[in-house]
Amino acid sequence: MKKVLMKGNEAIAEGALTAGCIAFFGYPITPSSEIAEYMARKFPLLGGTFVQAESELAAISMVYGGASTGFRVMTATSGPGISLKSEGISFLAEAELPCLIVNISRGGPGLGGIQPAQSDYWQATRGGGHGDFQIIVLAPSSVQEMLDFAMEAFDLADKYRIPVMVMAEGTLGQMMEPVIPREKVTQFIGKPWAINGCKDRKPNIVNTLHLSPEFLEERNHVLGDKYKVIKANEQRAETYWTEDADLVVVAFGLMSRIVKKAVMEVRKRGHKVGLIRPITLWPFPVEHIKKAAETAKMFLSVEISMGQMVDDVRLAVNGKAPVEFYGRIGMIPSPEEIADQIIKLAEREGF
Amino acid sequence: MKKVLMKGNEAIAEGALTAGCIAFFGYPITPSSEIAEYMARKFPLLGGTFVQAESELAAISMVYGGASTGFRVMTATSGPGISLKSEGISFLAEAELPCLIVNISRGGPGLGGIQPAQSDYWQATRGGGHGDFQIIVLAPSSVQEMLDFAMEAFDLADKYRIPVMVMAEGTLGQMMEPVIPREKVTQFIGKPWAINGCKDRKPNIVNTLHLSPEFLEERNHVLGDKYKVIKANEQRAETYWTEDADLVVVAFGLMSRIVKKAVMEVRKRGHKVGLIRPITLWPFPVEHIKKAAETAKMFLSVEISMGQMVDDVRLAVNGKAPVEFYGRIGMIPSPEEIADQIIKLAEREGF
Amino acid sequence: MDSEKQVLFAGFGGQGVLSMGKFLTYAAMGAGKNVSWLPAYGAEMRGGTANCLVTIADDEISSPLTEHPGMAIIMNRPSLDRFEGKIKKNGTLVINSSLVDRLPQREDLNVFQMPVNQIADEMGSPKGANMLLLGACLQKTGVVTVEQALEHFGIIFKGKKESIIEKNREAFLAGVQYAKENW
Amino acid sequence: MDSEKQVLFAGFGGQGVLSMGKFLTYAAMGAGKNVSWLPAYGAEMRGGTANCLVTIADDEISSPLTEHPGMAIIMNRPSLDRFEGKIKKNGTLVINSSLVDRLPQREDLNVFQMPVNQIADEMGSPKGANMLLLGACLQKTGVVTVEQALEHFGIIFKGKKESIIEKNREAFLAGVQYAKENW
Amino acid sequence: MAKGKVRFHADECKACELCVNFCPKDVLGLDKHNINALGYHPVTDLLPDNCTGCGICALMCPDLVIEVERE
Amino acid sequence: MAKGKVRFHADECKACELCVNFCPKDVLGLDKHNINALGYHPVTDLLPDNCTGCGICALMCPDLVIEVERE
Amino acid sequence: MKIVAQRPESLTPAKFHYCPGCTHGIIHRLVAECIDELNMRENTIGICPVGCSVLAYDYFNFDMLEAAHGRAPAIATGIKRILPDRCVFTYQGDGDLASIGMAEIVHASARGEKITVIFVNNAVYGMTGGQMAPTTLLGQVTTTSPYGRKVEETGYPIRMAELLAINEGSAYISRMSVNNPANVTKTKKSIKKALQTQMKGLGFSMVEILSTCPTNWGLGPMDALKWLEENMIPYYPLGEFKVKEAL
Amino acid sequence: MKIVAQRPESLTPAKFHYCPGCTHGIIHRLVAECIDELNMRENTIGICPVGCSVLAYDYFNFDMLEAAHGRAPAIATGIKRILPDRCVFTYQGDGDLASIGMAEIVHASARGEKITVIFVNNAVYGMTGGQMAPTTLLGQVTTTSPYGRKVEETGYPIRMAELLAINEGSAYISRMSVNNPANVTKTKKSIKKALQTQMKGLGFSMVEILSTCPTNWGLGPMDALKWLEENMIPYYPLGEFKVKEAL
Ligand SMILES: Cc1ncc(C[n+]2csc(CCOP(=O)(O)OP(=O)(O)O)c2C)c(N)n1
Ligand SMILES: Cc1ncc(C[n+]2csc(CCOP(=O)(O)OP(=O)(O)O)c2C)c(N)n1
Ligand code: SF4
Ligand code: SF4
Ligand code: SF4
Ligand code: SF4
Ligand code: SF4
Ligand code: SF4
Ligand SMILES: [Mg+2]
Ligand SMILES: [Mg+2]
Repeated sequence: MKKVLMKGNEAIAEGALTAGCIAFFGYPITPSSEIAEYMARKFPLLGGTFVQAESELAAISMVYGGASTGFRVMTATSGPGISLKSEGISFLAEAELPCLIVNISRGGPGLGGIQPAQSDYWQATRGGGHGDFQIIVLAPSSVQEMLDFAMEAFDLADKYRIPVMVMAEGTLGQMMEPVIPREKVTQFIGKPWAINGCKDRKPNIVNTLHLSPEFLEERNHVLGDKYKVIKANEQRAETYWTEDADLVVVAFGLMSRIVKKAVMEVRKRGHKVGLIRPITLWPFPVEHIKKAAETAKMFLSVEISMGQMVDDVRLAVNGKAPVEFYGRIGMIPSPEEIADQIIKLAEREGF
Repeated sequence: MKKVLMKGNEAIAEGALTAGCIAFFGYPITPSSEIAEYMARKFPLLGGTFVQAESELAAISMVYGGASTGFRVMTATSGPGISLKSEGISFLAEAELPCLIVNISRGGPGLGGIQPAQSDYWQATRGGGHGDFQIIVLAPSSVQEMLDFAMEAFDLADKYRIPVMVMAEGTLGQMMEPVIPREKVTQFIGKPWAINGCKDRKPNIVNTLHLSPEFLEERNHVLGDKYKVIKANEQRAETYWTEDADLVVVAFGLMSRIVKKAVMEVRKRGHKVGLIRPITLWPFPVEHIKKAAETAKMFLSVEISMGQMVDDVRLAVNGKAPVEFYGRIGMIPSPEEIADQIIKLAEREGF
Repeated sequence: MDSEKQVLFAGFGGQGVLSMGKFLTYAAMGAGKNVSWLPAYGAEMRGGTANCLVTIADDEISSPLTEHPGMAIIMNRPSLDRFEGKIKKNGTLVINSSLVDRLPQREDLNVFQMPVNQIADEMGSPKGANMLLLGACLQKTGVVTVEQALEHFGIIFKGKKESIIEKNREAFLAGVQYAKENW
Repeated sequence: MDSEKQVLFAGFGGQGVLSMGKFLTYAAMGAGKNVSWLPAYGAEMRGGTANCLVTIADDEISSPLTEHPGMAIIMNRPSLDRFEGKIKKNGTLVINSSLVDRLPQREDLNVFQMPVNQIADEMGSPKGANMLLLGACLQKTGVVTVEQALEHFGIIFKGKKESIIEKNREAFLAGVQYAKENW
Repeated sequence: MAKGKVRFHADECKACELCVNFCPKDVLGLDKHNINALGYHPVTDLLPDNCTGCGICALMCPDLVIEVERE
Repeated sequence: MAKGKVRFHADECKACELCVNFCPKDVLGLDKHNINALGYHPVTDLLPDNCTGCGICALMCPDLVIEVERE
Repeated sequence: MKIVAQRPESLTPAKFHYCPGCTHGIIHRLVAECIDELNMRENTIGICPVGCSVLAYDYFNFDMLEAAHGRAPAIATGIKRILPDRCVFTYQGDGDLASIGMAEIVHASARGEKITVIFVNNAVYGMTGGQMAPTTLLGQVTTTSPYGRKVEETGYPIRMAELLAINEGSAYISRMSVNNPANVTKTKKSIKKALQTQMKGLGFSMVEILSTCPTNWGLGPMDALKWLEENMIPYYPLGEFKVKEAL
Repeated sequence: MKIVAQRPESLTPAKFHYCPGCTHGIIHRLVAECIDELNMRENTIGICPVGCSVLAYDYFNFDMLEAAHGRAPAIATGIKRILPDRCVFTYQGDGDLASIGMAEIVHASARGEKITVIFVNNAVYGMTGGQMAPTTLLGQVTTTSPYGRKVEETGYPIRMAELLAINEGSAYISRMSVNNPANVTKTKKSIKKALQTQMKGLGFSMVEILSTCPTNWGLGPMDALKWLEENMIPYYPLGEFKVKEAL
């Protein structure tokens, strides 16, 4: 199909529609509001549902209700909104309800700023809610991927009965790039567990309360086993020039493109530098990092945060090489700045 | 003073009162409600403020308002309540408002069960909210420590202008043990930043909005630097028999007492086993673990979760020794069960 | 007496098993022991089962938990089904035979039975069932002595009406009497 | 023309700098280039400054960001203060002299000035200021040609009233004319 | 006067006595000689012949213990 | 009729013309010959002698641009 | 002999876990009977709250969903918007609906969301052991108002029916009570009317039902009914507060 | 010559960041003037919302606190309970107060919290670029109601003043407008009355103020005032809805 110039936020919305999403429940927040606005324009024409919820709490609860009917539904917000949704996300994870949650992330903590950030990494991959659970987290790096990953997210969500988050820096939501539209999805997995009236079958129940400790533990193992399968099957990353790299930079999202340019620059100057770009933040691409750790002398995690993913890099490297960190907050460092950092490191370490 | 038999929840409340806490804002939830109930009984007699908030969101916001006046204030809840408070906690951290937040934790995810758990570890030490921030997290292991750590928490909170969480398994909140009451605190740090009317001074502002990326970054560095100081100064742990230990078990909270008994048992049978009990979950006692990793052949993290603290143990051990995990959910394993596990490991590894 | 005793109390939510345990805890603390009282709190739900574990020791209590209490006081049938297998070898099992219609299958246990609800009903104080059984237990096992328990009656029930304390004392003593006569 | 050009547009929130950039992006895409348009979105706050960066390349765009654009179109004084130092060496600087009351301090830059607001006011279309300046820039620099831009006018303003499109086209052409005459 | 008959799922009775109190014919009472699996003296019909089958007992029983039939 | 005088913090004027429209004496107008630092034609008193110092302009100005004095 | 009272089809055989004399049980039965009588069992989706009725999914014999505390109306919205021809109702306590879930209920009502809310007001938090609710009466002793609820500290009990009746989106709002046979019968009629309001698409419907909590009130079941009648009904008048007959 | 209009002491010299003709500026000034006239500057604590007025802490010349979105009334409660003799007010937009903050405002009112709420109703989310608010009028076009707000999809605009007046804890509730000089003067009087209600300890007080958002309404400042008068006032009647004179 013909390329169309689109904002990242519009591309995510368009991707969701293409994937057969029939309902959006959300509360406006910069820099994610265009997703809601796009849906508000489209759904009345397409026959889907757009509800501006009274709050993020209500929005994620509407998603809970909507997802339990078996249809594809979504919400979108930014950092503070994810915090408010974290009880709901914990519920969705335990109820194993597939859905798409978008975080077009901005700087924190507190009200913070509306500039791009990656400092919701921990929230997305670990503690975004109480209890032991995980959600799949995809990090696109281009407007095209905003569209594609929205579609991918729904497929993964249905396949594993798990909420899937697409997390992108605010900038990626706001910037425009040409995008190739995709074919509309029309085939979906059956969902016999859905809540839609018990005609010709026994009643279905969607529930997360497990008062018996034994059953609670069993449920946690069911989830845990599922997470193991996902870890085994769904780790995704892109690697560039890692085979001979002394220094492997790890970066995700739009940030990874900046780093890529910097790495290309630095390669030109004769330093053996490579890049690993995690596409799934959870499951974290441990295997890609482990492989690189067999030969690399050092790792550098570059993030738009005070250093969060660097923990996961360290866990994967497991002491095989030093792992350094470089981060900015509220702004995306330029390729030049990253190149400078890499060269400084390379010169310090002598490679 | 004379020992008094107290529930853990009552001890925490009593500790807070002893530390000069003058206001409690909370919303009931099992297994933490007795803290609120204790305050509801006491404050009308003592002249403090007890408000049952309409929700956890409101409760943490009242704490935000209360803490900004410069007085010692607190809230208490359990897992789902912390999720609902996570936006507010991010705000408190950025506004650098000292306060006490209690999580008497139960099993999740979702509504889960009301049985004890440690599966809010990640939420407490990492992603419990958007943006880059940390709070100090203390994990008591006895009813006496419930009282003492509540006091300690207020001191740390004031000293570093940071929210401090006391996190304890539900069981610890519910169980009774004899407790030695402490002397009432009457001396407090001055708080010139407090919001209490601008008589004879310039207006004060409590705020977390930083629209300029540069200033947002600066604020994150201010926080980051503070966190470094806390990491350097406040790591706390108890160690038992680690000097000669082949296997070091790591466990916190009430769980650590069970493990201690198991370790004693196993020592009797001739295996060289030791225990590290993190008292501060954040800052995690990296130094204690590192030290033990100089000699230990293996680590075992025992948690009432699917495995969360084990990440921190691995990060601290940094590949120097394998780190294993044993966990239960919804129930606290017995000393016998832990002893069995340790022996199995010891026999497998031959130490 | 060992250096550490653990007693499990189990029954329906409304049967006062938690108070039974607390009573024992207070009494033991009064007698100079280290103690802990640990409920399996299920109070968020009505009509469930309830149980608590009391640990009494001469030294510091490292673990207030156990899977194998030395003694179990069982107020209803589901609790027997659940806990019979857990009691320590050669441990003690006390059964409320009003609501438990079977005997344990294990043969190593010292078993004592008492139709607690009937006796309480007959005494006209159905709420005293738990104190009845507790009195009997202490009389028989001496975890703490009956005298020690009686000494702390006032402290334990502090704030309660005198008539209520009296009713409880009566039930307790009736239990003591029952044990003397029947066990 | 290089294989990759980056143009910065900067000014007040209401001056249409974002649309200027979008216009250029559409035009370049229409001309078969790889493009990206990246706003420094400050729209959550009113009355702030606004800027956007357009990247136009023959190959894949790895980084849509830069600190050193080759060309900057500056609509007000604060933007000049902020970005003057960032422009690439020997780069191009286009200034709205109606609202910028100083010249750059750097001497390596190619500087073009235009009193955009005055001209727009005189034309009776104060909202056309941005298109005026854009027309002038394209005429002068050929990032995309004036013809390419005009070709995509209809597509870019799709859905807008014909009269509005016409006003914009007029302003754009007036800018082209101005550049021809003055730069 | 209509003739009625009440049947009980006595195992589910919690002895709240709402039925007892609201029965206009004083048909019902607790069976002091029995304790059900829940530990309560369950409901019983002390004066079955008085029952008119009005259904009030079932209307007020929170635990669906009572089934009522009427001629 | 009372005599008034208006003074402006012209740099803060956003040319919204609320004052212009509400002034009962048509005293005010925008200064088309000036552009202030915010990029607007700021308010000015076109007919200063008409001013009664009624204060309505200041009452309606959202940006505290206008100070009014009255005899 | 014909059967005049038996277990409705819309209830499973599971025994209620409620305390003796707790009127949650009566209300469950009434809801089930209405759904049976409207012949909607296979078409109904119920949402239970966090509160003593959290286990209602075990009792109602149709598709059920258990909500996070207070969020039932938003969940109902998510379902109803996607399945507009289903009968969707929430069952909520006073803590759930009037405290933590205040925003959700007010907005569901304002939006005219075509759902039915069964609001069980027992003036206390039952499940968590008897804390004060927004509907706790002045002077009432609870574990968090141990000296009796005082205006100066906690303000006034909220009258939800009156509050929600203000919203134009509310099509049917009533307050009923289950303290005696006559009121139980009226309550049932009102529930049916509310469900019919929903199915006719008229807007939001809610029946507030005054209910007892013998356990946390510290009263026997009969005394609890009496306390309800003498204390709750005077502050919470019964009746229909909004009846939209048609659009 | 005597000065009849000048900058109040309770405003800092900072320039407002609001759009041309946005009446947030007028309302700021009125609040500041009232506090000056009541001589309470050094005794006042203000709380700004998330919304266009988020930066109000830069403008008010007394102790200020910036709240999380919607939570201002709870924050005010936290402060006022600890410092009962201070004058504590919140300044909130319609998204902040009537959407995400619904629970907090209803409960502050129900509790009779002795705070004052300045509620700026401009029928739209200003700060985030013009999305629908709970107070957006039927038919009104916003970025999330691009075809005009429709009853069937989004229900009815909420009348907060009327809703909160229901609560017994509310001591003073009014709705005012700043669309012309006479109404601006009335608004100021009402704000002063609300603050006095607080200081007398009578209970919760709120002034809802109809305000313009020229930018997101897509109208010039004067046209915006006219639109307000012709469209908002008919749906949101002005007046005092609750006036408790004494306890
Ligand atoms: C987020 C959250 N907060 C608090 C709780 C604890 N909680 C469970 S039920 C309940 C109150 C129930 O009261 P009500 O809604 O009146 O129902 P009732 O039990 O009286 O029928 C509370 C506070 C929870 N489960 N989740
Ligand atoms: C938790 C959270 N959700 C959403 C937002 C985004 N947001 C900022 S202001 C606002 C609405 C403001 O509208 P209103 O309260 O009407 O104020 P106005 O700007 O119109 O004065 C929203 C949704 C946020 N900052 N935080
Ligand atoms: S049916 Fe009527 S008369 Fe018969 S037992 Fe029940 S209430 Fe009494
Ligand atoms: S009302 Fe029901 S539960 Fe209560 S006593 Fe009668 S039959 Fe038993
Ligand atoms: S004071 Fe009155 S007359 Fe003078 S300019 Fe202002 S509005 Fe006009
Ligand atoms: S009202 Fe104020 S801002 Fe508007 S034009 Fe007049 S002086 Fe300028
Ligand atoms: S606690 Fe109260 S509401 Fe809950 S089941 Fe018991 S009586 Fe009913
Ligand atoms: S966006 Fe609207 S409310 Fe916000 S400052 Fe501009 S005009 Fe005022
Ligand atoms: Mg209740
Ligand atoms: Mg608004």
